[in-house]
Parts: sequence; structure tokens; C-alpha cells
Amino acid sequence: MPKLTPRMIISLLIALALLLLPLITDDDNILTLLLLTFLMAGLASSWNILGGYTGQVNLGHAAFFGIGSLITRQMWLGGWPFALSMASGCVVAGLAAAVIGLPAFRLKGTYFAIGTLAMAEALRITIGNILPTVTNLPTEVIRNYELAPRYYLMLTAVLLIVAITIYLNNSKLGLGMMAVREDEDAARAVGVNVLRVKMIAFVMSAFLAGMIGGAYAFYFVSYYPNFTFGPLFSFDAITVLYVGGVGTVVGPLIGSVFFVILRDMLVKNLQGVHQLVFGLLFIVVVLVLPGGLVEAWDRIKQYVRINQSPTKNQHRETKAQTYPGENLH
Amino acid sequence: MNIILQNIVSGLLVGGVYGLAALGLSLAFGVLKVLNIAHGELIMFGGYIAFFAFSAIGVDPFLSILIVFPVLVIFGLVLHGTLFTHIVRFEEEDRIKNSLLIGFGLTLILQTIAIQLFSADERSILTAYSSAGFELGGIRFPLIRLGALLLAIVSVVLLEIFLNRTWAGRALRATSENWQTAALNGINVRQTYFIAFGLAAGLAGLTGVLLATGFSVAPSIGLQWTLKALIVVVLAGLGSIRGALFGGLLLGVAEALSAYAFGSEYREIIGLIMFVIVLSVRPQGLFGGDHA
Amino acid sequence: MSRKVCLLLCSLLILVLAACGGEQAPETIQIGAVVPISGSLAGGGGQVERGYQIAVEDINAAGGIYVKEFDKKIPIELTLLDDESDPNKLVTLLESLNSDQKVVAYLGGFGSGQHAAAAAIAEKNKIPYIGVAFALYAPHGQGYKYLFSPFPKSQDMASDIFAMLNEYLPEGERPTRVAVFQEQTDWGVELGDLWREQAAAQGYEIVVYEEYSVGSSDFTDIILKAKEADAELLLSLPTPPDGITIQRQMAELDYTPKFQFTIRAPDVPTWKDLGEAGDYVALAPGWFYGMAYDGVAELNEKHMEMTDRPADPIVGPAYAAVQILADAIERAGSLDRDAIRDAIAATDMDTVVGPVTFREDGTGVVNAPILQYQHGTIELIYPSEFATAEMIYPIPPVSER
Amino acid sequence: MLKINQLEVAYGDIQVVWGIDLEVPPQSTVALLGPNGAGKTSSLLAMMSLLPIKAGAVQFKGEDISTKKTHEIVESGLVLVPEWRGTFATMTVLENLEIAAYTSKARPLQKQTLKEVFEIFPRLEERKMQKARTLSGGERQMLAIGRALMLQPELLVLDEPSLGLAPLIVDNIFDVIAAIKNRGVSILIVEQNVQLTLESTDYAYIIETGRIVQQGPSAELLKDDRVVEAYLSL
Repeated sequence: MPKLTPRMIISLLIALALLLLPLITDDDNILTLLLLTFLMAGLASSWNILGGYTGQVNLGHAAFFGIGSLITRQMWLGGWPFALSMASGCVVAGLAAAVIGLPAFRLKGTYFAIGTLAMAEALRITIGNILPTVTNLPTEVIRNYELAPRYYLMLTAVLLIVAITIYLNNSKLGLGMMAVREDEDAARAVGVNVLRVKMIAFVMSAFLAGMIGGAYAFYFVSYYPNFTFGPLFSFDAITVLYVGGVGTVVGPLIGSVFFVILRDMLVKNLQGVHQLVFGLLFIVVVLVLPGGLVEAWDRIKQYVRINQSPTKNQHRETKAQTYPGENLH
Repeated sequence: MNIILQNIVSGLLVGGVYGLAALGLSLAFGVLKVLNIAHGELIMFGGYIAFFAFSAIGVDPFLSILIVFPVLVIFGLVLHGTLFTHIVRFEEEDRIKNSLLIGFGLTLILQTIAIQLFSADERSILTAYSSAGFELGGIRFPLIRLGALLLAIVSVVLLEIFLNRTWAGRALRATSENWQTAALNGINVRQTYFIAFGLAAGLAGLTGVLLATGFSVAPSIGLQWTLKALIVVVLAGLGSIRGALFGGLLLGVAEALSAYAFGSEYREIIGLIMFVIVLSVRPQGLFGGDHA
Repeated sequence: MSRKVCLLLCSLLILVLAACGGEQAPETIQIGAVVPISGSLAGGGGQVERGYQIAVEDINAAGGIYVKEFDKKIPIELTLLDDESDPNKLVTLLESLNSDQKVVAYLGGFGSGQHAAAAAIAEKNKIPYIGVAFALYAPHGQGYKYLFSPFPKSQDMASDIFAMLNEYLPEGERPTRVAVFQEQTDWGVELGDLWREQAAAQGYEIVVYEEYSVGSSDFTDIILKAKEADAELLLSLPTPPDGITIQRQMAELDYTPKFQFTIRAPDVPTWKDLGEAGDYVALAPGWFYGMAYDGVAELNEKHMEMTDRPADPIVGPAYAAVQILADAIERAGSLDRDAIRDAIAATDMDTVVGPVTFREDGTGVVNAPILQYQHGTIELIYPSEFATAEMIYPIPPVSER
Repeated sequence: MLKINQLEVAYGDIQVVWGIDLEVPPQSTVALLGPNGAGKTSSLLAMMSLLPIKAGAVQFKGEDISTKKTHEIVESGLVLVPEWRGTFATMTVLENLEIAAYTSKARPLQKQTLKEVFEIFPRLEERKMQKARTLSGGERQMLAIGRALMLQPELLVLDEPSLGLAPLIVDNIFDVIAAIKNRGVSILIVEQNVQLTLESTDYAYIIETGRIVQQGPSAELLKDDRVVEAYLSL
């Protein structure tokens, strides 16, 4: 157990505040908004394991979210205990990744990205054909619907994923993943079993996406089964992560706050142009902070340091930290 | 038997549209190494321009390409100058990532603009010859879709000529293979990027014309066509120009045949599965790594 | 670094919490609507939005709704939010209308999937919900108490078409060979099954029954099957983009059934773009601007001002939804949600869509007119007592128009 | 002709070149020698504006080129044959040579120069319709140099021309370099093959871990004990 840093204390306090929140308020609006924030954070964090740490851009992440929600929902509404249903959802999502992984990892880079996208689309249309009817919670459940347990389930799922990413940051497995991300050949040269690391990351990522899917199936009163396989769940997870900061623990958390809560505020206050404003804001963030919102604080700190420093030399040093080829343009 | 043949013909005719949709995306990816997921929104705008040119001033849609293409090229240049030019200075992996994000923001912006300008209702162009066609051996060839396929083929041929026979085109090919080497050859890479992106936008505009004449346009159609184009691009092999057309035709026929064999609700699934199988056997795509 | 990030998270959280605790204005009746203004359902959403807006303006122009409990007329304040055609966003916005605006009733959006999700939230929050523009019956089978839909349902649409043909055509001239293009969605399945049932009961034979999934780009296969089987009556319920493509390809492949009944796609005002290829199609949008009910002329006039055309098909039902709600609030004499709910259930009034009452399951007893595009204009052809023109049958092949 | 002044180059936080000075006078052949990772390639890329210059200046024909874009530098007559050869694998030999005459200066002379290149490298003419990736290593180096000649260089910079080539072919390449020099083109050659390079150049610099550690006329360095011990005794 590492010693408690101020940063950890604050993180724990936030987690605690989020845990206590349903006891303080029964405002479903706040809880729903936070729940959806957790949903995006969970999707983004689970994507992060394969996409951020291992460097394999999976554009079909929604498929595993969808599988998790589908299995959980079908079993649960079919009379199985919820815990077992959700566990099955996770396992099937993980298994699906294991099956898909072997052929999919023959593909590299963009090909892998589009290949997984195609796979998810095929699943989405298939599920839409097989199960075209909307899935509702039973009316009795809806009448006595309590948001708090849903909130806790989603929060727990996200905390678990965050804990796993923190573990990855400090583990041999995590190092192996990052080695694969940086340079597959080099990783292989130092004895990393590249395919094995990729497969583990893929299965973990899918399993956790399935878990978020299970929590979603528990939460959402009424949706079409193929809805959770939709490409936007993949794209949103990725944009949340990139806008927050890829390959970091807090990145997806900040990104989801930006993505869900800011968007919600815009919808309510800028009817008609909210999408446009969000799109613009989004582009500005991407252009100004290529490393995501987590970079914002680094930038500010650096700026403060430069302005305080007596020598100009340091200033030039930071300016030179540009990307190769920048001079070209 | 005629039904099978008719299905294949229809698949080919639709496949031409897939191919043209993929062409611009493939060009932008090949040269700039950016994945513009707002490509579908550019297609959408092209469709609307053609629609209004037709409904307001009566310009035949196949003539309106003379308006649509340059307008979209200019629009593409502006988009590149304001947005994408900032990300081509990144390393290749970051380019793809950042272009995805910028494209995402762009889709939201362009869709809102489209709803405000054109309303959300589907628009479509019907010309005097829209229902016309001829029969050949019991197979019907609708003129409008033959025109679409023809436009796709002509676009590919002209693009190939441009890429192989002109200085600017060769510069594009050179840059797509290695921008550093291209720069060492005295090629103005920045300018080349502009040209590639402008052309890609122009080609998206042409696709939009085909949607307006053969299907319909609405502010939200972008994602659907971006996905289709992405799949064709990868099926063909990234950056392969001729491949994009062949890939589109192939997908169109595969969809048509699977609709015939398994029922219409499975047409797209078979196409997607075929795509995954092709990729796992030939990871660089059908025509990848052979042609710029 | 991360500590500051956490601080940022914290402060954002506080901001959000603060933003959510707004005050409500006591001098208005708070009504909430979440409607798709952007995304794939935006076309229909726009019609719903216009209907609500005009109705609220009309009611407020008269000073609002008289509420007995306060013995005064109180104007309506409608909070209308955009769900971007995404059921996730729909649900959060409905929740925020409940907690922020403390709305006394919800007005629905557009599309059966959206309605199914929204109705469940209404049921959970015990807020009366009036939704138009969805013919799907399934949500009503859930036993919801707060869901009301003064709109024709699949059952009506399934039987009316055969009833009309049987009424207008002598036996022997009827298009008894039927093709169904069934969209693979729940509404498609529901209506498809009903059509099958009704066809058998009314003496029709389904010769082609083809399923397809939404968003296909080529319908050659199913059109050829219908053509090959010489189907005389074509029944379908495509989305507007699919419907437009099907219509084009039918013209291109030179297939014209004797009669074509297409639900949903021809409802959009831009169906006219199809010109001759889209002519003679019969449709059942749920309402028609040419119906001679009280208030329709005024509604058309106001709609003209906004869009240069008489009211679109969904504008009327949306307007009626507000009429029904206002009437119920007045009869309830209070802003209590349950009192309003009971008052809605007891509705018996005339609206721009005609007389409306509700069944036990929340479905409305409303007229479901069948219309037909005739030479570019829409005419009402059924029920016969309202008909503005005779049914054109058989419809001429595209090549001879 | 070329004057490099206190050049520093860094990749992000990692600095690889620490202030080198180097000069190539007109009509001369200069060598830049040093082991792998000494910063030779990085210096060249920075000079060509393909890497950002952290500090220092680069002058070509008396003009500061450190803020110019790569294609402008090439246009002004400074041409680099990079370590990765710089041929386009998917293009034919002929296309590779044609595209190299891209600059406005080179375009009008394209036909003429092409003939000259084929005279120098008859092998290239034999294979002119072949895709570049089907060429052998030596042929590809010939193509790379031929491509550079198409650009009408005034100063030709060669980065490791002997890398990965058989000794016989290396000799051949150095003969060609000498021939090019005789056409009045200045040459800066970066190499690990010290013996051969010193034999065929006028002046040489030795770079180690980002700094110039020794310089002098090539003939003298060939006899210098330290150089012989460090580079030639193996």
C-alpha cells in the first residue's frame, strides 16, 4: 500500500462524496446526469486499456458494451438473479473479445480500427434483425424504480475500472502493454509476448465494457437491444478519452464530465445551436490541448514557471519542444 | 435467373456510389494520413447544393457537378486551412487520432448548420428521366443509376490521370508515400496537403449529387455514408484509388447477392462479414500496397 | 498535477449541483417536452415542435388555462428540449424537466423508440404523458397508467386499409394479391403481423412478405419479388429515406401495384420532391390539414406564416395534445399531477383532430384518415364521410403518368 | 557555400547535437564522420528543416536558411540524399527521376538531366519501367543519387551512401561521387566508412555524441594517430 498523497486523499474524498450523494439528495436529475457521466467514464476507461495503454484503436468497443447489456438484460428479465446475469454479461463480452481477437490482431493500426468497427456494425444489424422489439423493464419494476441502486452499481463499476487502470500503471502487465504501444518490435525484442499482451488487454477491455453494459441494462428502462451496439457508443468513448487525456487514469474521468455535463448545460441553455457550440468548443480543446484536458494543468504550471524564471533560456527550451516536421510548414 | 442478374446489376450500380463515397476519404487518408469522419457531412452538403441548384434554378443534377465540385473544393480548402492543417504537423498516429476528434466536432457543427439552413426533412431530386431506363436481355438499367456509375468511373479515371500525369498529382503520390522524401524532392508538402483535402471534399460533393438523385439527403445522413466509405476504403486498401472503386463495386454486388440469397434484412451483414474475412486473409486490403 | 485535476472535478461537481437547484416561476403552468430537433428523427420532431408552439401561443393569447384551485387563468410555460434523437439524452432531459421545472405534465417527442423510453420515465415519475406520432401499440400493453396517445394505432392502420378497399371496390376488382415490405423493427413486426391477420380475415392473400433492415441502400431484391409475384397491393411502413429509395427504385424497375399504401415515409412534406414517381401513394399520417374540424383553418394559417405551407400531418396531433392537456388541467381544477392524469383519462372533447376519448390502455379513440397523393396534392379518401376526393384505383404505371 | 554555426538539435527533451560548426567551401568535398548515434543524421535533417533547430544558424550561399521550408531549401540548390535513400517504392524508376525534377529550376532541364543520369547509371535506364521497390540495394542508392542530380544540386549532401552495400558496389558509388564532384557540384558526405571517405574528400570533421571533436584536411586526418586508432585500426 503506497502512502497517502494529497492527491489520493482528494480522489478518495471525491469518491466518498459521490458515494454519499444519493443519501443527501433525491434529485433524480443530478443522479441521472452523474450516472451517465459514470457511463461515459466507464466506457472510456475500459477502452483506454486496449486503446490508451496498448495502443490498439478499437472502433468496435460498443459491441462489447452491447453484448454485456444484452446478456444481462435477457437473463435478468428471464428470471435469473441479477448478479449472475451481469456476471454472465461480462464473461460473454470477454469471451467474444477472445474469439474476435485472434483474427482481429492480424490487422494493424487503422485496419484494426476499421475491422473492429465493421465487426460491431455487423453485430448491431444482426441483433436488430433478431430482436427488433424494444426491451422494457417490467411495469412493476418501473413503478417502484429506485435510481440510487443503479447509481451505485454504475459508480462501483467505474471505480473498479479505475482501480484496475491504477494497477496497470504500476504493474508488469501494464508496462508490457505500454511497450507494445510504443514499439511492437522493440517490445518483442525485450521478451514481451506481444500477441498475448494484446489479447489480455482486449479481453480485459471487453470484459469491463460488458460490465458497464450490464449496469446500463439494470439502469435503462426501455431501449432497443441493438441500440447499445451503436457506433456512437464507441466514438463517444474515444472522444471522451482523447479530450480528457489518453493513457492516463484521470483523463477519461475529466473527459466524461466535459462531455456529459457541459453538453447537458448547452442543451438546456442554447436550444438550436447547442450542437454547434459544443462542436466548436470541442475542436478548440483538441487544437489547443492536443494531450487532452489533463494537459491543461501542465500547460498552466509550465506557463507560470516560465514567467517566473529569470533566464530566457528556459523559455526557448519549451518552445523547441515541438513536433518533428513542424518547421516544414 | 434474370432476378439474380438484375440483382447483380443493381449491386454494381449502387457499388459505384459506394466507391465514389470512398474515393475522397481514401485520397485524404493516403496523402494526409488523416481520417476525416466528417466526410459524410461533406457528402451531405454536396447533395444539398445539387438539390437547390435543381429545385431553385432548374440545373440538371449531372450538370450541377460543375457547381458542386468547385464549391466543395473551396469548402475543403477552408476546412483544411482552419482545422486540419493544424494536425498534419503531428506524428502519423496522432494525426489519425486528432483528425477523428476534429471530424467529430465538425460533424456536430455541419449538421446543425444543415438543419438551420435546409430543415431536417429529406430532400431528393427527381428529373424527367429519373424513372427512365432501358432493358437489355430482360435486365433493366435505370438511366440515373447508370449515370451514377459512369460518374464514379470517370472520377476515378480523371483522378488517376491527374495523379500519374501532372506535376501536382505526382507530388500527391509522392507525399502520400513519404512526406519527408517528398519535401527533399522540392515538393511543397503543405500545398500538396491543401490540394489533396480540397480534392477529397470535391469528390465528397460529387457523391452527394448521386445521393440526391438516387436516394435522398438529410442533415443526419453523414455517419451512415462515412461508415460505408470507411469500410470500402479498408476493403480496397488504404489510399488505393482504383481499389476504392473496385471495393465499392464488390461490396455492392456482395450485398445484392446476399439479399437475394438470405433475405433483404441480411444484405449488409454479409457484406460486413465478407469484409472481415477478406481483411483477416489479406490484412492490407484487396488492392493495398500496390498503388498509391 | 492530478491534484489540481481533482480540484477541477470537485468544483465542476459543485457547479453542477448549484446549477440544478433552480427556482420555478409560480405564475406559469410548467409543461415539459423533449423532442428530437437534431439527429435522424429531426424531421418529424420539427413538426411536433411547431404543433406545440402554436398551441401554447393560442392558449396563452387567451390568457392561459383557468385553474379553479387558484381561481385564475394561468399561462403555460413550455420547456422544449432537444434529445438529439438519442434515447439516453431523452431520459436525462425528462428527469431534469421533473426536478428543475417541476413540470405538471410531459408532452412526447417523435418516434416509437423514443416514446417507449419516455413513457417509462413518466410512469416512474408519475407524471402524465401525452405522446403523438407513434402508432406502435406495444408500450400501451405494458399497463402504464400515465401514458396517453391520442393517435391512430397499428390496429387501426391494419384494418382500415382493407375496410376502405372493400367499401370502395366490388369483389373481383379488389387487389387481393398483397405484398408486404416489412421493416425489421418492432413497429414493422407489429404492423406486419396485424396486416397478415387482417388480410386473411378480409379475403386478401399475402403473396410476398419481405423483411429488410432500416437504412438499406438497395431494394431491388424485394421489389423484384413483388413484381415477379404480380402483387396488386403493396403495404409498407418505411422511414422517409428508405421510403424515398424504394419509391425511386419501383419507378426505375417499372413496378407499379394496383394500389400502394405506405405509412410514415410519405408523411414528410418533402415527399413532393418525388413528383410523379411519388404520386398516387396512399398514406395514413394520422391527420390531415384539410379536415373540417374547429380550429384547423386557424392552425393552417399560423403554420403558413411559419413555413409557407398548411400544417404538416403531425402538427395537428401535436396541437391537439396540448388542447387535450389544457382541457384536462381546467377540468382537474388543480396542478396536481394525479388529478391531471385522471382528467386526461376522462377526456371527451373536440380538437383539431376531431373528437377524442381515451381507452383504458391510454390509446386514443381518434379518426384515422387515409389520404392519397393525387396529381401532387393530398386528398382525403377515407373515411368516406370526410372524403375530399375519390380514391384513384388502379393507379397508373409510372411509365404512363 | 554552406556554413553551420553552433547548431543544436533536440527531440523533445533529448538533445542530440550540442553546437556544431561546419563549413563546406565551394567546389569542395567535405566529410562528416562519426559513429552511430553521434548526431550526424539529426544535424542534416535539421539543416533541411525536417527537424526543428533548437539553436544556431545554417547559412547556404550566404543566406540564412534556418527558417526556410524544406522545399525552398531544395530549390535553392541544397539537396540531401537521406539515410533512408529517399526513393518512392511504389513508383517506377523513371517516375522517381521525373518527380525529382519538381522544382521550377529543374523542370526545364528535366530531359537533359535525365539523359545525363542514365549516362552515369546505365543500370537505371535498363530498369526504368521497374517499380523502385524491386531494385537491389545498390541500384536503389544509384536511383537515390540520380534523383538528387535531377534536382540540379549545387551542394549534394549524402547521408551514409555506403550503408548496407557490398564493398564492390560501395567502390562504384564512390567513383560516381567523384564524377559528380568533377561536374562542379560541392559535396558533403556523411559516413561511417572512414577510410574510403577520407581518401575521396578534401576536408573532414569528426563528430562524437553531438560535438565536433576533430577536424582537418582529409589527407592529414588519414595519418593522424588518434583517428587511425579510433576508426581505422579495426
